[in-house]
Amino acid sequence: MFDSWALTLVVFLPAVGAALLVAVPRRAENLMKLVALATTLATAAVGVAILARFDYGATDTLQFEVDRPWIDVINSRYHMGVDGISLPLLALSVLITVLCVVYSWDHFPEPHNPKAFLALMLVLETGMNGTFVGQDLILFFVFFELVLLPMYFMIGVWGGPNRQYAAIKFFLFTLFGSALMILAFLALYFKGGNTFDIPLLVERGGTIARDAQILIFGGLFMGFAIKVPMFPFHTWLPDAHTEAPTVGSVILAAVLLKLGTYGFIRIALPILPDAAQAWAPWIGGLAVVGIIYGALGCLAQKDLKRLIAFSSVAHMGFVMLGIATLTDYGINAAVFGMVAHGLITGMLFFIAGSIQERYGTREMSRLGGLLLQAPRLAWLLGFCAMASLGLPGLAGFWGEFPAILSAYQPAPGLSEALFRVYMVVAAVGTVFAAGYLLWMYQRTAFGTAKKEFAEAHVHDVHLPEWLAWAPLLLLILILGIFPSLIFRVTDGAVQSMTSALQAIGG
Amino acid sequence: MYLNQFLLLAAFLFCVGVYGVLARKNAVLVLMSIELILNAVNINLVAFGLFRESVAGQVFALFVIAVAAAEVGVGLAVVILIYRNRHSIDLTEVDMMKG
Amino acid sequence: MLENAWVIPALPVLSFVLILFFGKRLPKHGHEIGVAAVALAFVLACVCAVQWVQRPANLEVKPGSEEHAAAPGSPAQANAVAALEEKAPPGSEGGHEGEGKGEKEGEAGEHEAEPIRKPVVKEVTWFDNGQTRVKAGTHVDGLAVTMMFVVTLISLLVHVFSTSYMHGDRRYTHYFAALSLFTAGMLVMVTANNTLQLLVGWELMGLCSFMLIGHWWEERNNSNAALKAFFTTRTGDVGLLIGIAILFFAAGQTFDIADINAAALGGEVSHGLVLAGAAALLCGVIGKSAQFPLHTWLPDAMAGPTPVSALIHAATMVVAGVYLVARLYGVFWSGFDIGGGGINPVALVGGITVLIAAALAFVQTDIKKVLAYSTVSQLGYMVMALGVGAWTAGVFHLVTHAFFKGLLFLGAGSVSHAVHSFDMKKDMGGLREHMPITFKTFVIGSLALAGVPPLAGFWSKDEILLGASSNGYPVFLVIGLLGAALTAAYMTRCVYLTFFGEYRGHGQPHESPPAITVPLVVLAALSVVAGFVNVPGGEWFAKWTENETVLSAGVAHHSFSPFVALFGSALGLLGIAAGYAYYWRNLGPHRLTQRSGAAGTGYRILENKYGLDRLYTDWVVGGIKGPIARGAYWFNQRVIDGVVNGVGIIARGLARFVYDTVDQKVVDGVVNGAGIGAEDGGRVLRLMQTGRVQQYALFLFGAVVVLGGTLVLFTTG
Amino acid sequence: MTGLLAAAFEAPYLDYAALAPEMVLTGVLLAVLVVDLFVDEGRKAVVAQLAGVGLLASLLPIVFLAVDGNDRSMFSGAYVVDDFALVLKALFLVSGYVVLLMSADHIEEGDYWKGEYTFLLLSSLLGMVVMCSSRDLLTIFVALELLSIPAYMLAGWRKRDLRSNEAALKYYLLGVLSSAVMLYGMSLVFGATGTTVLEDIARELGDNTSEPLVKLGIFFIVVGFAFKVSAVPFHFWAPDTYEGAPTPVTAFLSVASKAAGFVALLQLVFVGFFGQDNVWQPLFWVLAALTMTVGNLVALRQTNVVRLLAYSSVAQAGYMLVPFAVGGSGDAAARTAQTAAIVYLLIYAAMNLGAFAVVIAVARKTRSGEVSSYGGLFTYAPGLTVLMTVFLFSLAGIPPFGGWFAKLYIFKSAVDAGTGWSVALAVITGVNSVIALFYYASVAREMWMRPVPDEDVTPVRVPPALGAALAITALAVVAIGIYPQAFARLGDLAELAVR
Repeated sequence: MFDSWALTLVVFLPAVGAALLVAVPRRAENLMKLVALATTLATAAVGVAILARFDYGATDTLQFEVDRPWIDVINSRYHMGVDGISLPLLALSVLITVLCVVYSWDHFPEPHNPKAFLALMLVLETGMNGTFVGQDLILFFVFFELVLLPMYFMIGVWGGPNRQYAAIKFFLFTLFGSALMILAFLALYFKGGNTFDIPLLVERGGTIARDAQILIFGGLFMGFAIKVPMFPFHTWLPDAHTEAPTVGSVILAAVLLKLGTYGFIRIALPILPDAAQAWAPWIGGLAVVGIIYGALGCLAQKDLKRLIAFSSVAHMGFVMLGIATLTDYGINAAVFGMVAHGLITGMLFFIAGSIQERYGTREMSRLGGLLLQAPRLAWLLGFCAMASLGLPGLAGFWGEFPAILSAYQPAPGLSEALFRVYMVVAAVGTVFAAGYLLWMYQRTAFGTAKKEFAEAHVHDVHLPEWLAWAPLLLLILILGIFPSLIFRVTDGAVQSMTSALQAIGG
Repeated sequence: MYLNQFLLLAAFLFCVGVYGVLARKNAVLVLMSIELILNAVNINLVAFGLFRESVAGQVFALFVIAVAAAEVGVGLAVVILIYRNRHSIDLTEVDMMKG
Repeated sequence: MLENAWVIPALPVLSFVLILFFGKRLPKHGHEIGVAAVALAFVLACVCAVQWVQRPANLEVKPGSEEHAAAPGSPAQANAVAALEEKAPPGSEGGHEGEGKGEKEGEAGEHEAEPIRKPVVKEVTWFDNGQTRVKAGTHVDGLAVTMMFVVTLISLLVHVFSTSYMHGDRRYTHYFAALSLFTAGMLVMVTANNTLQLLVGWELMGLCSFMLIGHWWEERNNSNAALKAFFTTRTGDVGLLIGIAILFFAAGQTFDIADINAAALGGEVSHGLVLAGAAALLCGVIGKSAQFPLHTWLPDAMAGPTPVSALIHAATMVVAGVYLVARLYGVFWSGFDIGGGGINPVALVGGITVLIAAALAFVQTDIKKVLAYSTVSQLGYMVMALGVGAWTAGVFHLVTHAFFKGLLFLGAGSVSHAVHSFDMKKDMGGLREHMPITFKTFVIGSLALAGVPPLAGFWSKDEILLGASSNGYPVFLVIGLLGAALTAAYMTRCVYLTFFGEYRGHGQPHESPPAITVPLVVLAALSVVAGFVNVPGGEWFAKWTENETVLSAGVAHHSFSPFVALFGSALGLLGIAAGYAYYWRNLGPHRLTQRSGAAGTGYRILENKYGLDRLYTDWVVGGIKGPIARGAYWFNQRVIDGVVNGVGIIARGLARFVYDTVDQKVVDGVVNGAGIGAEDGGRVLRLMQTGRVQQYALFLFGAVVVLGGTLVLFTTG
Repeated sequence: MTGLLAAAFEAPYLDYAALAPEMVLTGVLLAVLVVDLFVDEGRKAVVAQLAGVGLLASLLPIVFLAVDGNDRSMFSGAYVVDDFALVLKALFLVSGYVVLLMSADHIEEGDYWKGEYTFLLLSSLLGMVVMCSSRDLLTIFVALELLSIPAYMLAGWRKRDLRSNEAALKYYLLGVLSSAVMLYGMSLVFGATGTTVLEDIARELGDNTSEPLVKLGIFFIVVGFAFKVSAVPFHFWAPDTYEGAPTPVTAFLSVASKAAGFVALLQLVFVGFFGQDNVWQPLFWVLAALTMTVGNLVALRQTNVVRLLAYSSVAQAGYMLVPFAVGGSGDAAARTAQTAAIVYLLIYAAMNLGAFAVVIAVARKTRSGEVSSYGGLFTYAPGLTVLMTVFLFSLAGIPPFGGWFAKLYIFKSAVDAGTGWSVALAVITGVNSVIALFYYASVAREMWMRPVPDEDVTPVRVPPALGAALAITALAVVAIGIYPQAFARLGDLAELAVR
C-alpha cells in the first residue's frame, strides 16, 4: 500500500501544502510557517520511509513504481519510480526544502509576504521531486518546467537590486533549452515506437539510426546543458544566483542544477547510446573548459555570492566530465558530485546569505575579519570552502577525484588521449578551486574588520541557522568519510546502464 | 459567347473594385467599390452555373446579393456613426489606433 | 596492536573533536586532551614498534622474484563489512627464481637468505564503485611503524613544548585542535594501505598546515604564507591525483599500495605507464616535500608558530613526499629505472634541492628561515637518496632528521620565546650564557645536522653518500659531499650569530621553562643516539624497515665504506672550520659582496631566492588572478554574453534604429540578445501598422497578389 | 424550366434532432429580442440571464447527440452533425456563455444597449454553431456572414467612443473585403468543380490539381479565413479592433470568431481540399511562420495590455496554423494535425478568455489598459494576479497550466509529419515560444515585482458573474494542464473523416 503511494505522496504533498497555505489568512504568519514546515517535514518523512524501504540489493530496478494511465491519447503515463540514481537526489531535494523552510523562519527577504514565498517553495519542491521520480518523458518534462515559475518569482520578487533582469534571463535561457528538449522528446516518441516511457525507450533507443540519434541528442543536450549549466550556456547562472534570495540560491544550486545532469544520466545517455558516444568528447571538452573557465570567473569576482555562483560552473564541469566518460566510475562520481555539490554549495550560499544579512554587503573588499567578529560562521565558511575545493575526507572529494580518475580511461570507443588531456586539465582545475576559495576565505575571514564594520556588533550563528545547517554539515562530513553511502546506492543502477553503453562502444 | 469573356469581365470588375477600395477616401465610395467586387463574384457564379449546368451558381449569387445588402446596411451604419462623431467620412483620418 | 593500528590515528581524531567542541570549557583549554591523546598514541606506537621487532621474520623475498599468483582484494571474495582477513602478502610463496633485475644482484645476494617480517594488513570495505571494491585499512610494516613512532614522538614533544610556548594565545584551543588533527592526518597517511586513504591523510595535513601557518591570520603576511603553502602543495597534488589515477588503472583497477608496487615491479604493465605514474607522483612529492622548483612555500611557512614549524615543516608533513616515494618505491624504481644507474629525475630534483637550498641558507637573517632552507636541503638529501637507490638511507635520514631538525626548530622557538624575535642579526647573539640548555641542545642538533660523527646525522648522511657512490651515481656523491660542507658551514654561522658574540636584542633573555627545555633534551639525546640504530654491522633499522617491495626491487645493500665516511665527515668538519674561521677568527673574505661584483650578484640572486618567488607570485599567480581571470571574465561578460548582442547591433544598424535602442539594454545573453533583435524586428513591423484602414487593405491585396502569384507560379512549374 | 416545375417537389430530409441546438439557440435569441422589448430599463439583467440559460439549454441537445453518437448528414452532405461539429459547437456555446458572464456588468455599467447586445452576441454564436456543421461552400459563406455581421456591430458598440467606431470600421471594411476575396475564390472553385458540397469538390478535384485557376480559388478561400483567424499578413485589423472594441467583445472576437475561422479552415482543408496539399501546405507553412513570428515580435513592443493580448492572439493563431502546414502528408499526419488544432482551440479558448476576464476585472479599478497600470497588482489583488499569471504562463506554454499541452500537440503534429520542413517549423515555433515568454513575463513582472503606480491599493471588487467567468476558465486551464486526457479525448473524437 505504502509502496504504491509513496512517490505520489512525496511529489504531491508539497503541492497540497501549498494549496493549504493559500487558504491560511494573511495575518496568521506563524500558522503559515507551521503549515510549510509540517508539509516539508511530512514530505521528508515519506522520503525517509522510502530510503528505509528501498531495496538496496536491487538498485538498478525501479522501485515504488507507479504506472497508471495519464494521457492515453499520446501514450503518456503516470509512471514514476526510483532507482539508485534518483534516490540520492530525491533525498537531497526533500532535505534541502525542509532546511530552507527552517532557515527562512525569521529571515524572510523583502518584500516579506511569507505566504507566497513558502507556497512557491513548496511548488518548487513538487517540481523537483517529480523530476527525479518521473519515468515518463512527458511527466518529466512537466515537472522539469514546473520549477521555472516558482523560481522566476522567487528571484524576481524577493531578489536583489537587479532581480527582474536576472529572473527573466533565467527563465528565457531555460525555456529556450526546453523548447528544443521537448522536440527531442517527441522525436524519441516517434522513433521509439510511440511511447514516452523511459524504461521502454531505454530498451528500444539503441535501435534508432545513428544519425537520428545524434540529432535528437542535440535537442536533449540543449535542454539539459542550459540547465546544468555547461559552458557556454552558463551566463544565466551568475546573475540568477547573485540576485536570488538566499533560499532561492540554495535551492537553485542544490537541486535545480541537478535536473540537467540528472536528465543526461536518466534520459540522454541510456536512450541514445550511439549519440552519447558521438557527443561525449564534445561534452567532456566543454566540461573541462567549464572547470577552468568557471574558476577563472571566480578569481575575477568581487562579490562573494557571484564567486560561489561561478564555482558552480566549475563544479558542474566535474560532474559533466564524469558523465562524458560514459563509465561507471564517471557516472557514479557524477551522481556523487551532484549530491556533494548540492550540500556544499547550498551551504556556501546559506553562509553568503547570512554574511550579507549581517554586513549588508557581499563585496569581499569590504569584508574581513569574520573570524574575529563571528568565529563560528567563519569556521563554517572555512569548512565549506575546504569541502568545496575537494578536500579528501569531505563530500566534495568524491565527486571530483573519481571524475578525474574516470577520465583516464573513458568508455571503449572514446579517445583515450583526448580524455587524458581532459583529466590533466580537470586536475589543474582543482588547484584553481583551491585558489579562488582560499583567496575568498582570506579576504572575508582572515585579517581584521574594515573600518566601516570595525565597531559593528555581528551576531554569530543563530538557532534557526544551526538547525538548518547542521544536517548539511554533518552530511558533508559523513559522506566524505563513508562514500559508500552513496556509491552503494548508485553503483548497481549505473553499472547496468553503462554495461549497455559499453556494449555499443566495444 | 465564351466563358472566358464572363470571367474576364468579372476579373476586371474585381480589379476596379479593389482600386476603388484602395484609392477612394470617401467611405461611401469605398462601400460601393466593395459592391463592385461582390458583383464580380456574382458574374462569376452565374457564368459558372450556366457553364456547369448547375443551379447552385445562381442560388449562390442570390445569397451573395442578399448578404451584401445586409452588409452594406451595417457598413452604412458604421459610416454614419463615424460621421456623427467626427463630422467627416474621410477614411484616411481614422487612424487613432496604430503600432 | 599491529592489527589494531587504526586506533593510533583514531586517538588524535577523537582528541580533535573533543577539543573542538569542549576544549574551551576545560581548565587547561584543551591541551590536556591533546597531550593525553598523543601520549597514548605514542605509547601505542611504541608497543607497535616492539611488537614489530619481535614479530617473527618468516617472509622470504628474493630480489626480482616478484610474482603475483593471487590478486588480492578482488570484490568477489571480499564480503561485506569488516572482513578481518589477514591478507597473504603477494609473493609469499617465494621460491620463484625470477630474472635478475640488475647488475647489483651479486651485492644484494648477501641479504637473500634473510627473511623479513610480514606486514600486518587489516581492511574493511570502504565503498564499491564500478567493478572495484575499495578497501580502507591499515598496512603496518616496518616503515609504517617507524613513521608512527617518529610522528607520535615528535608530536608529543611539540604538544608539550606548545603548552608553554603558546601559553596565553587567543586561539590556544584551536591551536591544539589543529595539532591533533594534523597528527591524525599524518598517521592516517603512514598507515594507509591504499593510495586514496593516503591522499586523505596527505590533504588533511595540507589543511592543518594551512590552518597552523595562518594561525595568526590577523596579519596579512601570515595568511598569505598560509595560502601560498596550500596553493603550492596543491599544485603538486595535481600530479598526485593524476598519478593515483594512472596507477589505479595500471595496476588493474586497484588503489591498494601493495598491489600497485607489485604490478609496477612485475613487468606486466608497460614501462611507459609506470613512468608516467612515477613522474606524476613526483610532482606531488616536489610540492609536498618542498623540492626544487616548488620549495618556495616552506620558508614562508615559517610565519606559523615555531612548534608548528618543528612538527609540520621539519619533522613530519614535509617528509610526506619522501614517505610517498619510499612507500610506492616499486613505481619509482621501475618507472625511473633507479636500479639502472643513469641520472633520474628523483635524484636530480633531490640533488638540485640540496645545493640551492643550502646556498640560500647562508643569506638568511631569520633563524627560522635558515632552518627552513636547511630543511629543504635535507629533504633534498632524502629524495636524492631514494633516487639513487639508497632506500634505507633515505628513510633513515628521514628519521634522524626528524629528531635533530625538530630539536633545532624547538631550540629556535626557545630562543625566540626569550628574545621575542627571530632575527639573528638584530635581536640575538651571546645567548649561550643566558640560555645554557637551549644552547647545548642546539649545538648538538647543529652538529648532528652537520654530520659530525658519531651523532645521528653522520650515520644517515653517510649511508646516503655510500649509496650514491656504490650505486653508480658519482655526480650525486659529489653533490652530497658539497652539501655536507655547506650544511656544516651555515649551521656554524647560525650558531655563531645566535649564541656567540654580544647580545644585540632588548631586555634580559632567560632560559625557558621545563615544558620547553625537556623536549629539547629528549630530542638532543635522540639526536645523539639515533644513528646507532643502523650502525654498520648491526643494521637493525634496515632489517626492520625494508619491506618486500624494496627487496624484490633489488635495492642494493653496501657494506660500510670508511673512505666515504671519512670524506663525508671531513667535509663537514671543514665546513665548521671555515665558519669558525670566518666568524670567530674573522678570517676570510669579509665584505666580499661589496668588493666583488660577481659575489654581489650572487648574493642578490640568493637574496631574491633565484627569482622563483617573483616568478610564482607575480607572474603565475598574479597573472592568473589578474589579467587571465579578468580577461576570462571580460570574455564572459562581453563576448559570450554579447554574441547576439552583436548580431542585434548589426541588425539595428541595418534598420537604422541604432540610436533608439541603445538605451534598451534588455539583455546581454544569446537569448536576450536575440531579444534585442526581436524588439527591433517588432519595431519595424509596427511601422506597418499605420492605423489607416486603406493601407491595411493595400497590404491585404498586396499579400494576396504576392502569395498567390508565388503559389501559382512555383507550384505549377 | 418546365421539367423542374413539373417534377414533384421532394422536401429535403430534415433531421430535427440534429438541428436541435441551432433551433434552441434561434428560439432563445428570438425570445431575447422579444423580452427585451417588454423589460424596463432597470431590469435588463433579466435579458442576459435568459440568454445565459438559453445557451446552457442549447448545450443539452448537444450532449444527447454526443451520447447517441451517430453522424447525421443532411442536404446531400452540405450540413453534417458529427462529433467534430458537436465538440466545436459545445466549445462555441461555452465560450459564448463565458463571454456573456464577462459582459454582464461591463455592458450594464457602461450604459449600453444590453438587450440588443445580447441578441447580437447570440446571433453571432448561431453563425458559429452553424459553421461547425457546414460542409458546403454556400453554407460556410452564410455561416460566416451570420457570425461576422453582428460582430461588426458589437465591435462598435460604444457608439460615442471614437476608438470603438474606428474598431468597427476597420473590422468591417477589411472583413467585407476578405469575404469578397473568399467569395471570388469560391466562385472559382465552384467553376472548376460544378458543386459547392465539400465532399463532392474533393472527389472532383482528385489529387494535387495543376489547374492554376483552382489553385487561385483555394488560395483566395484560405485568404478569406486567414483574415478571420488574423493570420499575418491579413492581421492588420486585429490589434486596432481589439483595442477599440469593448473588452468582452474583444475576448469574443479573439476566441470565438477566431475559432470559427479555424473550424471553417479545418473543414475546407481536410474535407474539401485534402488532396490539394501541394497548394495549401506551403501556403500555411508561410502563414504559420510569419504569423507567429510577426505576432510575437510586435507584441514585444506593446505597452497596452489589450493590444499586447491582441498580438499574442495573432501569434497563437500562428501556432494553430502549424498543424495545417504539416497535415497534408497522409492520413495519419492529417489526423494528428486536426487533433492538434482542435485541442489547441479548446485550450486557447479557456486561457485567452481568462486573460481577458482579468483585464476586465482590473480595468474596473484602474480604468486603464496600460501594462504599467498593473504595477504592484500582487499587493492589492493577489487573487487576480495569480489568475492572470496562470493565464499568461498558460499562453506561454509553461506547465502545469493547460497551454503546455496545446503546444505539445502542435510540436507533436510537426514532428510526426517528420519532413525537414515540418521540423524546421517546429523549431521556429520553439524559438517563438521563447520570445513570447518575454512579453507574457513582462506583464507578470509588472504585477509581481513593480510598485503600485498611484499608491492606490484599494482592493478590486470582482462582480459575481465575472468571478464565475474567471473560475470557469481558471479551472479549465489548470485541469487541462494537470490531466489533459479528458480534453485530448475531445480532440481525438473530433477528427473529421479524411479520405
